[in-house]
Amino acid sequence: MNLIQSILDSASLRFLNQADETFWLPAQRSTYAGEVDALFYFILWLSVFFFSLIVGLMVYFVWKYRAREGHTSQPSPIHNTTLEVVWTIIPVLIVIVIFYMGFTGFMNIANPPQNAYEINVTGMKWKWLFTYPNGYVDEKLHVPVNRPIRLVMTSEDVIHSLYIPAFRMKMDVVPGRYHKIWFNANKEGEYDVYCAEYCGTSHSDMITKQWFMPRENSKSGSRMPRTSSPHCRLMRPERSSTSSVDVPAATQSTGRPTPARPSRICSATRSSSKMGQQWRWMRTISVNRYSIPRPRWSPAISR
Amino acid sequence: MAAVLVRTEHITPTQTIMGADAYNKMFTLHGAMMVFLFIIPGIPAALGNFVLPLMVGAKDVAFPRLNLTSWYLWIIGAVFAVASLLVGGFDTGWTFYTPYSTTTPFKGVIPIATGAFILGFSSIFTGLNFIVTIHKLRAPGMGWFQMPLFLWALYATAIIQILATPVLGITLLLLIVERALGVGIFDPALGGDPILFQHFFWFYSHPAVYIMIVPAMGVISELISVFSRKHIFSYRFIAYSSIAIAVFGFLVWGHHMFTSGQSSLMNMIFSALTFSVAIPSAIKAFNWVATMYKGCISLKTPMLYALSFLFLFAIGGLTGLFLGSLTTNVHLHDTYFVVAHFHYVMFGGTVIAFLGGLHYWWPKMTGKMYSDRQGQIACFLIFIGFNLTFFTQFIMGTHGMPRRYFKYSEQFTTLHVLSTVGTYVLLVGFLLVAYYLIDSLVRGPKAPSNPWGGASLEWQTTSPPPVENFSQPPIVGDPYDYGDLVYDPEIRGYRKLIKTGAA
Amino acid sequence: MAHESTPHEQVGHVMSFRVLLAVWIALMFLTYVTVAATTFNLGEFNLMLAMGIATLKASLVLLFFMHLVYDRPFNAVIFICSLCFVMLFVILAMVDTAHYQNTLIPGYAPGMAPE
Amino acid sequence: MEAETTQSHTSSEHNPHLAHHFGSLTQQFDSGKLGMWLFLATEILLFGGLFCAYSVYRANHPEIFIYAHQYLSKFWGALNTCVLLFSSFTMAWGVRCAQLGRQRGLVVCLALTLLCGFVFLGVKYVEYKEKWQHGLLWGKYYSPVHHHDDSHEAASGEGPAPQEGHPAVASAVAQSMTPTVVLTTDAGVVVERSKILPAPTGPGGLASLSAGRESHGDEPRNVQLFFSVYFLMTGLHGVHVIVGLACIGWILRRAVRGDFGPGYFTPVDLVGLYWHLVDLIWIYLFPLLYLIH
Repeated sequence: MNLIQSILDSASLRFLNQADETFWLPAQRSTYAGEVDALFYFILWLSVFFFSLIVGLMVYFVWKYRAREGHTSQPSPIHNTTLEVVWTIIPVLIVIVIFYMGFTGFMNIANPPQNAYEINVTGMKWKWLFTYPNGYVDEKLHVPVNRPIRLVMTSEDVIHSLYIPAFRMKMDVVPGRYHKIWFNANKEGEYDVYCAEYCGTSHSDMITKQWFMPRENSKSGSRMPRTSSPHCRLMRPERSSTSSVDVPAATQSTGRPTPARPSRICSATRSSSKMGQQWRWMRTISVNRYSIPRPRWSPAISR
Repeated sequence: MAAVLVRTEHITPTQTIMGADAYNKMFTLHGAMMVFLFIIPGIPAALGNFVLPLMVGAKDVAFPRLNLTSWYLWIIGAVFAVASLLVGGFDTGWTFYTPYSTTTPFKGVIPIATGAFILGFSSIFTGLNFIVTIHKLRAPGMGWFQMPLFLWALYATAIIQILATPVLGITLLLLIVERALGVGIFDPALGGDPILFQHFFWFYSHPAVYIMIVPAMGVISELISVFSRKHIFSYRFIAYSSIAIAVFGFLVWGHHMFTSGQSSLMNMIFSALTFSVAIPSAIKAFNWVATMYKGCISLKTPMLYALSFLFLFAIGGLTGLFLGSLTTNVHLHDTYFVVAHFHYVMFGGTVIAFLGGLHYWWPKMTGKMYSDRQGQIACFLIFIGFNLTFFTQFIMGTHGMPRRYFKYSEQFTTLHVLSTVGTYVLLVGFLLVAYYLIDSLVRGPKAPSNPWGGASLEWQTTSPPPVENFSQPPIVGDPYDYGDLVYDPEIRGYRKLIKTGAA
Repeated sequence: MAHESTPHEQVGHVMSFRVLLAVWIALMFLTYVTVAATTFNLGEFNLMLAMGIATLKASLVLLFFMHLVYDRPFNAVIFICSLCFVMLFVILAMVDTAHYQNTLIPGYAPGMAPE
Repeated sequence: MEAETTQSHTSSEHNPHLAHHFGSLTQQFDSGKLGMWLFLATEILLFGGLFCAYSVYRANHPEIFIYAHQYLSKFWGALNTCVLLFSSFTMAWGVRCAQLGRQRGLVVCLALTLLCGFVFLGVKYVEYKEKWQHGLLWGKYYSPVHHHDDSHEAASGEGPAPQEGHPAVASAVAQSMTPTVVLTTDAGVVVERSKILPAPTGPGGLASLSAGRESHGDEPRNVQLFFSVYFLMTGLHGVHVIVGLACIGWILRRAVRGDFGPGYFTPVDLVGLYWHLVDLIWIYLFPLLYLIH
């Protein structure tokens, strides 16, 4: 039965270290992912214990007291207050522990650190737009590794939800408000970014990519993200007559590499010496859509 | 059927049998239809209306014409739902979140909103009827603690129906007015606040999920006690836990909105309160297992359903812990983990209990017995199919497969195929159930008045009961005292052991 | 008038006319007071006063016009429960909306013209 | 209407008004009362939702309510309150007459209540018409006519579409192919927090960046919120008054026919309860909407 298989598989418990993909959870790629997984496994094991307790007893009783010749139900107590109180108190205590662990973890997730590197995210019908401090706007999220990143997110039209499974991070984007969420990635790579709140026809197309520039070899220019990585299957949203997404050809957000699309060069060359002092981001912006003077931008509220 | 179509669509990662819009409408249809038309009226109206007067020992519910109005409102609600399909369907998900629901191009939103509004009234009238009947029309000598537990469950459900459904009414009213007249209560452009809609919606919808599960628990309390031939364990605790679930159900609606921009203070409050609801369900589960201790368990079809309920509801309830604690909720919210969780509770809980209840009272309702052998096969099929379908979705959910996705990344393909296969097994199971129940109507043998040996009042009248329910006033006793009931082979049922030894 | 053959017991409580009149006058007076109260400015205390008077009037109507005083206590229980749940809903919704006000962007609220 | 108040009149052996499944008259009467109180509980929760919307928006945008309440005349509100209170009084009096079997008194009281109900609706109509003329409507139809000239060209139902103006970003993001987009940000209303510059709407964003009404003069932003809440609350209450009037009319017809006597007056009592509830809600509506300070 697949339940047993799941227990055996998750038996190879690898807590807290940067576990790769386990049976239950995707790879941990952000600092607090470890905590999330630890709590997940804690509750998982708790549930498996209680589950097997209840179902085991049930199966045992069904077998032992099955109706057969010469067997009638022996008289047994129909009420036992102490037993009732016991199995009310124990779950209450367990539940308080779970709540406490859940709450402390959440406080860590919900409050971005001060020195985070800030990116402004705008969700709109069926695609994400990431605006970097230097004004460069892109469909993909490029972030340095081992650096807390704070996303300040709002939406253009309906409620979307930025969801990056590898970081265990999700936050809704509501029009008219900005929400803050942060993460600190600890391994290079390329991860999916989904939209988790239903938002219309091509809700499932709002998949974009998240690239991590390896910091160590930044001197030699980071590896160029391939423009048409196999995973990046952004289907062109059907031109449904209703939604007035008028996507000019040149800046097509679809994954299919249209000839008109310039090869994306986003070499994150950072002046290697003074890390974080001067973040010269785009040495060469070939043809990107918006070269905008650095927007007047100071999120005053960053408690 | 919509669910089967949704699952077949998921066989391949990209488009299989329908376009994105069609898929969105299909899963919304599945959600809205099942919630408003089947599960909420399911056990309370379908089984409750028949069984409650019998169990209470009354001739009829307190307001028979109100009951009839409730039935017709249900019909009108269903007509509106179908109308919303003809107009072009709606693809907002059963939660109608604004601002999408007020700006979706599909015209079906207003008809389904009015439909759900009317169904809300049908639900209120049912609840109203039950409360008054239980208060005023109990048979002489039946105190509050001589009532079968199914009535306690229906009483708790009725409390929720009375106190929560009006808020759904006002929410849908505001949605209709918002969409038609642009009132701007929930539209950010006009100063409104979309999160307020979520507060309104979930204030009703979380108690609504308890409207669905609490009667199911009531049915299970009956089944387990009757088929273990043993008095229910700690009657009062189960009764009080039903009421506790009903009341706590009102405090916890925020756990649907942890990631939707709720302030962290409220997240903390709601997360704490959410765990308070888990306790009464845990108590019930423990009590059911304790009831089976030293019983004489006969594995008839209703009992099989009760046992599978216990198995599935245990999983469903425990997975709620993952979603209740804040940290894991951030990762698991709006993923297939949530889909699997509520299907385990709603399908594994309410529908399985509904089937159990249906099989338990079928002889009493129709006066015909169905073949137990086929019943057991069907139950086994449904159990296996269900697990195959939804346990795989737990795994997908934890791996980050978002909910309501028309296309998904390749890594989930195998799990989706497994899940779809499970759906077909479920389909076969249901067809078998439909087959032999209808078959029993046609060719079923005559059912005795007490086939399972139940001790509550409904077994004291003939099956099917006469118009006035009881030819002579029923003798009220302890509903779980099976002492003097003996199996009488020639009528294949139980009858009271006449103390004077007369046959 | 339907004359029942058997002497029926008097169902429900009959209100004396004087009580009705007294309640009505009290209500009128309270209305006058609440309108007059708006002439002078008590700051935020004003809302409290208005609510107080309204609650007083409401309870007058409830207890006397709706016979809640002479009725079975369970009816009063129902009424109070419904009030409690309304308060629960209002308070929790207000606390939450108050706490996330700081995330609102004052000038920027995109509106999608409903197609 | 309230089906539960009409007991089926199957003739039972000793009392035509006793429904077949009730033991005694008191049981039937109590059941009716209990059922009615439960229905009143649902009504309270229905309006509770609206009161919640009111209190949320008032708590978070008090300036809107303080600014906008000047458009509501206290006189009409107070008059309406007195009218409803009087109708409640006559209704209670009618119930008393029914209990004592004074059929003529009952008919008079019910007629008075009916009259008061219509007066109330009349006053509401006057208020609505006056707001309609000034364009003080809800949501997107809100277009206040500031010059109180008599020209009634005030926006009728279809107010102008939400203006395009968005104080912070006056950019006209052309979807043209030119890579460089000039983004001018005027000072706009200086608020203590800087405006988060949303990414320019990129390639043809869907949003018509309308942030509610242009704020001209001292009027705070989004005043239409007040009128949305106002029309919703008084509108729904008005609907309930109309339903109440229908019930009273029906009871009046049966009273004229002489159905009610000391033994059986449940419908009168239940409709009375409903009417008192409608009055109760207005008692709360009046200070909250009209007497804002």
